[in-house]
Amino acid sequence: MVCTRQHVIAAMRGAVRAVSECRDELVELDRAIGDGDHGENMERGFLAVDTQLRLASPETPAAVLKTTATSLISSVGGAAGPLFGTAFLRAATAAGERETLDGAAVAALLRAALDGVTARGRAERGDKTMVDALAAAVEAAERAADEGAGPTGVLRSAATAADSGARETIPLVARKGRASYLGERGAGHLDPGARSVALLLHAFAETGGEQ
Amino acid sequence: MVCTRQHVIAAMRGAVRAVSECRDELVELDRAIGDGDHGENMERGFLAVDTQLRLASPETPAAVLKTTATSLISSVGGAAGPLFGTAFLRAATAAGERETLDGAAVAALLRAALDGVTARGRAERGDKTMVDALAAAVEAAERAADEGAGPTGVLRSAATAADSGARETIPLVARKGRASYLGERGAGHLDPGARSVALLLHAFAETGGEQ
Amino acid sequence: MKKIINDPADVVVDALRGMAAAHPDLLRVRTDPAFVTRSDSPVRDKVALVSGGGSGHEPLHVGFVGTGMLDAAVPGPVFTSPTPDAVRTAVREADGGAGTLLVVKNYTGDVLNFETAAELVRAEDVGVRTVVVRDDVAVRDSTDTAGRRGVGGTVLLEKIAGAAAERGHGLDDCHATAQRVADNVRSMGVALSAPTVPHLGEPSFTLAEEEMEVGIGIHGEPGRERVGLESADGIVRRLLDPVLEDLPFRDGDEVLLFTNSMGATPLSELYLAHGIAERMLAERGIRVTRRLVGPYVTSLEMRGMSLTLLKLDEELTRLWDDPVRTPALTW
Amino acid sequence: MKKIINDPADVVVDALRGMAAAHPDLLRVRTDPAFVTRSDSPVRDKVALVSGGGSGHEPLHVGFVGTGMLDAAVPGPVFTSPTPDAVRTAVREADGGAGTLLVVKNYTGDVLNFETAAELVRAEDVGVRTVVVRDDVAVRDSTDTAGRRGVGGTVLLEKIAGAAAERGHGLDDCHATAQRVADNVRSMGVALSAPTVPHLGEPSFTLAEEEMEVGIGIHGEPGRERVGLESADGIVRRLLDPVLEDLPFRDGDEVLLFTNSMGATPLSELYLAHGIAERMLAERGIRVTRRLVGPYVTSLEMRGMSLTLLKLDEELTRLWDDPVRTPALTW
Ligand SMILES: Nc1ncnc2c1ncn2[C@@H]1O[C@H](COP(=O)(O)OP(=O)(O)O)[C@@H](O)[C@H]1O
Ligand SMILES: Nc1ncnc2c1ncn2[C@@H]1O[C@H](COP(=O)(O)OP(=O)(O)O)[C@@H](O)[C@H]1O
Ligand SMILES: [Mg+2]
Ligand SMILES: [Mg+2]
Ligand SMILES: [Mg+2]
Ligand SMILES: [Mg+2]
Repeated sequence: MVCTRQHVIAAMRGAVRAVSECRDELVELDRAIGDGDHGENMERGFLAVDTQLRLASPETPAAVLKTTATSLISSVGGAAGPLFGTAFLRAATAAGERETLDGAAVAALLRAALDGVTARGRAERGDKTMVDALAAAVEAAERAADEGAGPTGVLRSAATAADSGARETIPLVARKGRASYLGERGAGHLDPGARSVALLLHAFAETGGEQ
Repeated sequence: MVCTRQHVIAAMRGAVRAVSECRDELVELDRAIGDGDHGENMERGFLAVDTQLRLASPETPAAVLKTTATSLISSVGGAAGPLFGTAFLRAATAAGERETLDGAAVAALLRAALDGVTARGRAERGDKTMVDALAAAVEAAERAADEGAGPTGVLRSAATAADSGARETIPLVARKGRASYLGERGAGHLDPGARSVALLLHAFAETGGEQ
Repeated sequence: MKKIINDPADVVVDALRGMAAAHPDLLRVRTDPAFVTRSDSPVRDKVALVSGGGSGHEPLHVGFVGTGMLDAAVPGPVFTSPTPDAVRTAVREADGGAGTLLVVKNYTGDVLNFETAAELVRAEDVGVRTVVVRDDVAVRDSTDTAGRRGVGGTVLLEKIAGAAAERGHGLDDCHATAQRVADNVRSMGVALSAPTVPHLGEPSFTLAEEEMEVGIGIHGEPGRERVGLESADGIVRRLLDPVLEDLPFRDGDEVLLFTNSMGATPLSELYLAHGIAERMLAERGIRVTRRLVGPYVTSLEMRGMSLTLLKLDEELTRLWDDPVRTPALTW
Repeated sequence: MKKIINDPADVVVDALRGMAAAHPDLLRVRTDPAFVTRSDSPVRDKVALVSGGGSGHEPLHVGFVGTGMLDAAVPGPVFTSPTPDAVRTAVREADGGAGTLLVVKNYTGDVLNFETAAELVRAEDVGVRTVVVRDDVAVRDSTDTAGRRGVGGTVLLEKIAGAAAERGHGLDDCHATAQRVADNVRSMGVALSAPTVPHLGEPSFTLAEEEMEVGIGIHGEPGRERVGLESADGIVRRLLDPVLEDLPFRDGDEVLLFTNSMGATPLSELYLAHGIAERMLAERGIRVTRRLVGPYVTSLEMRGMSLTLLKLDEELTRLWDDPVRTPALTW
């Protein structure tokens, strides 16, 4: 019931597929309250991740996460690039030298990712950003880990909570990101970055565990 | 059965009204095979004629025609301005010192107008321009005058013939004016300038005679 | 009709007022009749360059008034040539005693009205010569028709003849230079959408989502043929081929390539098309030594572009390089 | 989607290639990563000005590279900020040893990516300072939100800070000048139609025939409110009032008025609006002493305009008047 370097790579490959499949959905969400590029940005970023993972053959979970981070930072641009990049970078640091991750370690990685995103983007929960999904996910992940869940269990709980966290952005008025320019008119729409968080966590839960 | 200075003024006033009423029709015709401004051009021109006739109080038929010509030249712009301007200028010259015009004189004026237009625009009959209507009108006017018709009779014949002359432009491919840029695609449309000639002659026939 | 205007009847004069406010150092603007002159007009003993035509092609001609280019420009109503009276008044203000060169685009209305103006001015003992620009290869070149339209080549001619005048060349010499430009310049345009004339309120023509109009003029008059939308490569080839064949331009020629926006084409698309044209010319051995890229001869908010090629010689190149200072062109 | 392009994925690089062809004397263009520098970069011992941001706003920023303005510009994908790596590479080519001033428009993406770039560059011992432009009064000015966007004011800042750098001012001094512009400039825009991002293929939003979007940004993101189309007087007042109140600008102030087209607005409409703005400012005793009119900060083929007011002082005026030579701005 642990997660190896192979699992982390499989999780990232799953993310590449999931992001490509949901590109248009993300575009539409971002068109409604942003500038319509979020789907493109995520797809470009994860295609770069895919390429770099092949080229770099990272040896540890941390190395996989770091390659993911630098690929995103150097290919995405936009707000999502540095934010998701920082998230994976902090997760890599949290993973340290470990060869395998248990449920508690996965939860700790997610917490580190959240801290990175809020340090970078200065968004609080309720600002209608990816933070809303990620914070909900971290709480659920920590609860699941406390209850003894393994990596897949932790990721499943995180993904389900991220769905709720994302859904909760719908009625909100954004205070960060482009959607904030809309004021009241942004209420009633799902935040694209929050949706991406949920999407990634589902992909990780499906492919990153002990299959 | 003669046409006085008063009649000529009334004829011009009738033309002002007729052109205003048909503005949109002329616009549509010009939009199809030109640049869509012929209605505007004619309206602007005849409103200037109206104003100048009030200001100038011309004393002879020739003076009325000359005021009309200079008003058109100095207000219309476009192809129609110098062409109709020249037409009225030559008609004025042909009217000379005469206080009244009989049928033969009216026919002679129309002939002079046609000569002016062709001298200026170098269009021949069949080039799909105002010349097609005016040339047909002149021939009919001369026939009517030969048969002893008075000014109104001459103008009526001219107007009816101008209608046919204008209609005959429909199948033609233009060789002069903007419609010529269209080549074959211009066939099937009535020439706006030819329609204007018919319009003016009808207005003259209704108001410029011995009422 | 989506326009930033007040009364459609006043658009020309209202825009001129804004130009006057924007360029007090360069321009003097009159509104009745409407025309624009250099702020230092008349320039004593310099040949005056005067042009004009229907409005709606801005910056042509009003944006090219200034040192090294036009002395005066006479804008008519939208897409309608100005009257002889307006041209005459402008010439009177611009002529500095060395005569006036009239630059006329070949449209029946412009030719006739400027002809009449030239007669009026000559009667006042001002030396006048006229050059007619007819560079649009989309139209059949023939003497028994209205003949070719004047389009993009006009800007190049005004710049080069303007430099000749600024150098102090005489009227006949300026005319000869202008005529050399006219003889060596060819253009062709394409539209992706139609313009809307303010007082008409509706687009001049309609194009389906996947159509373009090849051989378009600059008045919203339809073009040579309507075809399906193509890639930038395809579009540029459709414009370049007939232009090259016409003069013809040959292997080894030095040319000025002018890539012009019809108004609403994003600058990025224009540069993209320009790059393709340069590549295609290089493939044929034609050397692009000077270039101009931008919205200089427009048709209101029409989307589309035109390509203009001018065959250069040493003198034309030198005159092109001469300084110019106008609202739309400065170096 | 009606565009003059080949593959939508290549529009940025294809347009850069065209720019390189069009301005061989002014620019050097790289395509991987994509950025543009002055042809004489790095200029030894001069502070380098580097800016960038999403593409689709041309001529911003690439058209402002040249003497007296930017040393390098880094265009991201359409409406998406460039990556830190691209910015770092551009700074490396542009920095002449006197440090680099980064000009960043206030969007989360730009701020974060340029922040990361600044860290990378600092690690390489290049002096870097950043100025963030946030002039769009349509957005609430607040620290607990993303805050105001950078729009038209960016051009004025790049021109003025560029002149300071060209005069040999040091990095801190250039930064202070840039910050003074940022503090004294305010803008607001309106859209009459939406832009279409090439790889999306559909307009970013839709406006009914009689609607306009007030307080629009430059990315096709919706604006402050959607209202019925108004006359030019009404539109200009809607833009000018909030701009004037914000700084606030007062009776007696000397200002630069920048009337900007969002891309597809005919130049005649832009001048018309400019004239109205000058009149309204005169009525309030505000003295327009410098002006800029044209399509300088665009949103692809969006129709609409923005007004920018910069409160001038003697030094800013002098720096504005300094010579500049770039593809889009030259005097
Ligand atoms: N300050 C911020 N903190 C956290 N997330 C943010 C912040 N700003 C924006 N985001 C997230 O980024 C998403 C938009 O990303 P994207 O569309 O790729 O970039 P851009 O907004 O630059 O176009 C938003 O939906 C939001 O979730
Ligand atoms: N060379 C010519 N000779 C005679 N009539 C002409 C000539 N050229 C154009 N016309 C007439 O002028 C009409 C168009 O006038 P108008 O639309 O007012 O001017 P423009 O063509 O300049 O827009 C045409 O319908 C045609 O009848
Ligand atoms: Mg976005
Ligand atoms: Mg017409
Ligand atoms: Mg016309
Ligand atoms: Mg973006």
